[in-house]
Amino acid sequence: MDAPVEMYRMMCLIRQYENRMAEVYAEGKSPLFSIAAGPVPGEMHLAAGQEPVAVGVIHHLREEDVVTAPHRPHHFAIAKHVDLRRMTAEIFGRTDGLSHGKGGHMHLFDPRVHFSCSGIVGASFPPAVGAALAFRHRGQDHVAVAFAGEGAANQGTFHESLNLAATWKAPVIFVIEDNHYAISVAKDTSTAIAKNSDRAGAYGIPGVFIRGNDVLAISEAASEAIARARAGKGPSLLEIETTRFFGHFQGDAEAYLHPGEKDTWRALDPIPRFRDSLFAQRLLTADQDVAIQQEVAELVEDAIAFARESPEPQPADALTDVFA
Amino acid sequence: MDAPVEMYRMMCLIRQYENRMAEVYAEGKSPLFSIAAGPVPGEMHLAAGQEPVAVGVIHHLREEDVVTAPHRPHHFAIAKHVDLRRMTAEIFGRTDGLSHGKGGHMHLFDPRVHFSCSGIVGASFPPAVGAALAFRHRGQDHVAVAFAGEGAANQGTFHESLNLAATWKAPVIFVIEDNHYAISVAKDTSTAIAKNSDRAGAYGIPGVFIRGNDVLAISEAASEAIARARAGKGPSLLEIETTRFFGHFQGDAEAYLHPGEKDTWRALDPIPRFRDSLFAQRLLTADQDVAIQQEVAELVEDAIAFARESPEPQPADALTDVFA
Amino acid sequence: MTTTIRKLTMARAISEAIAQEMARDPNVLVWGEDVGVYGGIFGATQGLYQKFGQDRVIDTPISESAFIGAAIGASAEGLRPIVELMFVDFFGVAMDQIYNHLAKNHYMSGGSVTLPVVLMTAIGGGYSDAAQHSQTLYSLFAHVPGLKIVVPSNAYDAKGLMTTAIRDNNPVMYFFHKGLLGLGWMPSDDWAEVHVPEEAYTIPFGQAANIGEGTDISIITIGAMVPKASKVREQLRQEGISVEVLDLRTLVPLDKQAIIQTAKKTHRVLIVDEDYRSFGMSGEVAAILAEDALDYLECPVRRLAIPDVPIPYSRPLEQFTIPSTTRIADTVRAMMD
Amino acid sequence: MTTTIRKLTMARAISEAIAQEMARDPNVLVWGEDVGVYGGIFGATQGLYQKFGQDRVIDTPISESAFIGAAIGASAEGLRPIVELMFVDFFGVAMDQIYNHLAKNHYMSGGSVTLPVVLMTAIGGGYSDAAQHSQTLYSLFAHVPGLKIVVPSNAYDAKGLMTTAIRDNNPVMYFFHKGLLGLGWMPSDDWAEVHVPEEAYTIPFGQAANIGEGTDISIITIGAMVPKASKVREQLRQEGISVEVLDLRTLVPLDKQAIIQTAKKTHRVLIVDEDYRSFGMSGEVAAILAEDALDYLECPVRRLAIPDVPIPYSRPLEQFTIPSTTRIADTVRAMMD
Ligand SMILES: Cc1ncc(C[n+]2csc(CCOP(=O)(O)OP(=O)(O)O)c2C)c(N)n1
Ligand SMILES: Cc1ncc(C[n+]2csc(CCOP(=O)(O)OP(=O)(O)O)c2C)c(N)n1
Ligand SMILES: [Mg+2]
Ligand SMILES: [Mg+2]
Repeated sequence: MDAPVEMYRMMCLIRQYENRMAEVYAEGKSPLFSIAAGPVPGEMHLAAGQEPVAVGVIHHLREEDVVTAPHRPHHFAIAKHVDLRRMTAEIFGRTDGLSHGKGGHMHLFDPRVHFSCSGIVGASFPPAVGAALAFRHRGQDHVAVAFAGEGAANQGTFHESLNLAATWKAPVIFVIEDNHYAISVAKDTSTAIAKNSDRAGAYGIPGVFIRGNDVLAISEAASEAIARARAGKGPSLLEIETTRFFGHFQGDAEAYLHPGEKDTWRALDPIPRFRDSLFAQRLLTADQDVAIQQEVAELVEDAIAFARESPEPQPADALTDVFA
Repeated sequence: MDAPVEMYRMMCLIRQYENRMAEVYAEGKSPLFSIAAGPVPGEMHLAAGQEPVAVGVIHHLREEDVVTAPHRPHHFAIAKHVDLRRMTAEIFGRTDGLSHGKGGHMHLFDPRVHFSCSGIVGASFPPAVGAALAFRHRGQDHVAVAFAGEGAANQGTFHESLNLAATWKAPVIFVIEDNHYAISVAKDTSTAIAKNSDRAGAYGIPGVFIRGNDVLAISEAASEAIARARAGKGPSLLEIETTRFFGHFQGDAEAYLHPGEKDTWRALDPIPRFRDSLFAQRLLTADQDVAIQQEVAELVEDAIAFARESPEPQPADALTDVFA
Repeated sequence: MTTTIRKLTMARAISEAIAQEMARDPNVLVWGEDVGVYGGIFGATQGLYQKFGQDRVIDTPISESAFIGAAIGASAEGLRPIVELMFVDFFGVAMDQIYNHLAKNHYMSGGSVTLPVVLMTAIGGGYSDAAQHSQTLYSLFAHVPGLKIVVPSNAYDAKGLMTTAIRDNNPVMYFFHKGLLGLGWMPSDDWAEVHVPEEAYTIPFGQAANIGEGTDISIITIGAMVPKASKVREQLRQEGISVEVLDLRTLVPLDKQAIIQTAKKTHRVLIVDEDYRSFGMSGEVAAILAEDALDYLECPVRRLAIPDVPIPYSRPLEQFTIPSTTRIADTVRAMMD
Repeated sequence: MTTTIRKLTMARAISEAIAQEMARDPNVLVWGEDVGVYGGIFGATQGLYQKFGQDRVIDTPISESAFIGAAIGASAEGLRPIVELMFVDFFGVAMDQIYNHLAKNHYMSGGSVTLPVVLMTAIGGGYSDAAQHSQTLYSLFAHVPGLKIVVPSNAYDAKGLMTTAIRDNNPVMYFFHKGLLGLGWMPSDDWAEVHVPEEAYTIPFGQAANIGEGTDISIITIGAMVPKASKVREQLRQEGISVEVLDLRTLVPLDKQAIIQTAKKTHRVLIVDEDYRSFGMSGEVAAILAEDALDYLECPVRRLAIPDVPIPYSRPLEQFTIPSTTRIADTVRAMMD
């Protein structure tokens, strides 16, 4: 498959996953929404609309490259080829989950593909610097990519980690996905400047802002930053404008949005836009698209079915895995 | 007294204080240096050489303006008119100390002149933002000034506080004193860029670097930043190049310095340089200088005598003041 | 005289207390993440933004060190900030400002600086929010001197303790349990939704509440374990076991006398806690008994708490770690044998 | 066979253990503030920079969250970092990385991620460094699951426990007490400077050391209080009181059996600790006794610890807060009455 089509397919897979996860999460939660009910309890932060960020960047990564992700992790995990079945089983809290049910949606770990995430805002930055140090120490040209929301760019760890990576010339790419909001707080009421990428200047590293939620533009900027890191030239900072199609978490009434704000975002859905451009460039046919939609739907249903069939863990298993 | 002469006098007072404190601290600590021995135990971070930073900035402040200072606090405290006797008694750990001996050298609190400090690197930033918020809330045009070393500019609190102050347009001036080292670690091995003032760009606020440890240049830049803050135009960041005449703390062998490095600094002592320029401009006569030296020496001796005469606290007083 | 019952959820009781104190004192401000239009993720600040405006109810960036530290400088200059740390689990990004400064400045200043700050935060699990969003952790803050520690178990106490907290001249950490708030979208214990008078009132710190007298055994507990213990008490009454339930309400100050007295009365003590078992609240209470009520104990002290594992995500795993009414009842029965 | 005594200070014992493990395993790296040319403010990394160079012994910026968090990513990718937090008192700027990630990732990953990290840090007071530089605080870290907690009392243990820590596949927090290091410029207890074999050796975690047998009363303690308890033991022997001293050595894992056994043997227990008294180590040990040795106790358990105040600066104030040999001895005598 051509690279653009491969990226398109991955975006479709993520979208399908998030849409289905929204449905699965809703099971057992009506008529009254209850966070603790249904087959998938707990918080659920979905990334539909934000696919280009994950796909545009991670497309350039190897299995050995590290990705650290935030509380909204599915798109990053899927793009990094985290085992979809085991990831889904984890979100269902089942024994075949990546962590046998101990982690859940915000705590997906797949060391096989060097993926991890965290529920703490800003926590994805420091470990990426450390992984990069390990690569450099061994003379490997792997890189680490830390993803976080625009809200996370106001955390102390952002500053400390960028400075540390820049000082150490560590092969890290810091990627901020700007979906305009941190829960209910708009970027312009929490961030003193318009573009976090301008903060790169505080560390003497390149900073690029990518508008338009456009996977090819993202891919281009990411490719450059990753090549730079692999070549030993140190870290970069990217900020990528994107849009959040669901609420902050499922169940969010989004009363803080301006009227019509969501519609504007949905109208700019990156997936149909990308598909149309692939059609126009004759990189994709309608038949191929149908095949892709079918394939990703099957993958997602397979993963969900796998998760549903996986047994619940035994209660006393809670006591294991505190120490290695 | 003219403003420059007043500044000169204040620098001399600080220098005299720090030089005498070095001697007092050494009492009981020879032949073998022991941090716990003598009338003044514990750590001792002296600021001789760094007088221009404190004096150039604080000269423009009112009693109601807030100063938050770091672990190396004497020059800031003296410039802010903290009660010299009670401050000294505190450093001696005596009952007449500002905190009756509970705080010590790194924990000087004088609410009368709105001065405080902390032994934790980077901790001076957040409280200054809060004080500024209180002023703004009451419609007062007071300001808060947070001082810290160049090492502190790599702490998360630096970033968070500058962003918060800029977002809130709070009347805060952040002042970094760059004495080239954080204990043994040189600025260029810990900080990704040469001038922390360039980090102002990350918050959309003015950033000024002031070279040469020159009190008048500092005063000018500070005056502008403070006026800006009083006028409701928000925070500024200053970085001031300066030099540390003593070790990081007393007892520091300074093995990490390059040969001759200290001599270069001492040769650029800001006090004789400033005195000579005052002489040249006929703002100060040799007689006046003698009088100033005598006056500040008396003030310092008076404070030290006061401290020595003040009684030790009663051991069980340790149990009071946990709660108001 | 007519007595009307005015049942309020704990979330409403908290926001009502804050609103009344804000109306009373213009120096009371609220800030934190999503405390404005959103009304606080757990509703503790609902309606305040609409009533008092954005100058007094302020949404902050995700910068806990800066905005909690700001409360130090603001309170030293005369404000009385109420700051929300969204989940207690996030304390680690701001702990230095909390315990090295907010908690210690009064002492380090020899009493000359006072910092009237309420730091309120959500605690507790039970809804599969996993290891970074389900803890209670109050023992950590009770361990370091300088912070008052408040953990209400019901709406009445929540309002009175919040009012006391706001009027207190010390830093107070106020922990509300998500499973008591009455949020609708979160399982909540009905027991916590009780009559709450409209007018402002205070409840003194350091006074445990005797939730139900008993003669055979005492359960000493706090927060969300109080309703559970009370239910066990009802249940065991039918089995002929008379259980006394003590709600500590505040950990600092701690009502040592009440702990000792209940032990002297019933001679058997079970401590129930939703914090980690070791080096925490349950240990401290047991230690007080070993020091001051040893000769009155007829059987070993027992503790039920989170068994020193991070809180797991999966429902059966999580439920296993949190003391349940079944396990509490079984433990009481075993202790009566 | 000749036995030569090779006395080493604790600082040298620690740096020797690190050097030996660095020589053994190229994945062992050291980083932190002033660990390079300076050799660590307390000498724990002395000589390492000269021996292993700046690629393996790395001075960091003052960015504890970033460089402690970096150990998480680095260890997940195969390094075995030893990271120094200069004073434990600074933990609050980096606690989220320590306890929400370093401590929990193994559990949250269902065991698939291992993080072999040693986080070493200086503890303790006694030299007027005041409230932000004199604490021990190990109880906080023992309270949250996922961290092994090591507190050596002498140079021999310090080396063996450090070697074990480096070879352990879990995050280990290693607390060295400034007053045991033998630094010259800092008052140090001679007791800690003992024979240390040159070759590498390990000491298992979770095994308390019986420092001196006794029959009348047990002192259970750790760290810098061990030498003090030992001196009291010698002193009281002359008064006819036979004191047993138990050095816990690690708090996680905790040698519960040793605690219970000594109580069963002597029937009297005094716990001595340099951490804050409430909600900490002394409470946990007392709780274990109340649970598992109640019937063997002939008198109430007693605790000596920092009396829940921040550590004051002034010498007489500070000395009042730290358990002294005099106060330990007096308490033992009172317990024997
Ligand atoms: C340290 C910390 N503070 C607060 C939170 C609560 N929280 C979870 S997600 C979130 C908003 C994050 O916004 P952003 O970084 O923009 O990511 P987005 O949700 O928009 O993807 C907040 C405040 C947290 N998890 N961790
Ligand atoms: C959070 C924290 N980390 C480390 C330290 C130890 N420490 C005290 S002063 C210092 C160096 C500070 O350097 P700088 O900010 O440049 O101030 P200077 O000492 O040069 O005045 C360090 C690392 C501390 N007190 N707090
Ligand atoms: Mg966002
Ligand atoms: Mg410096």
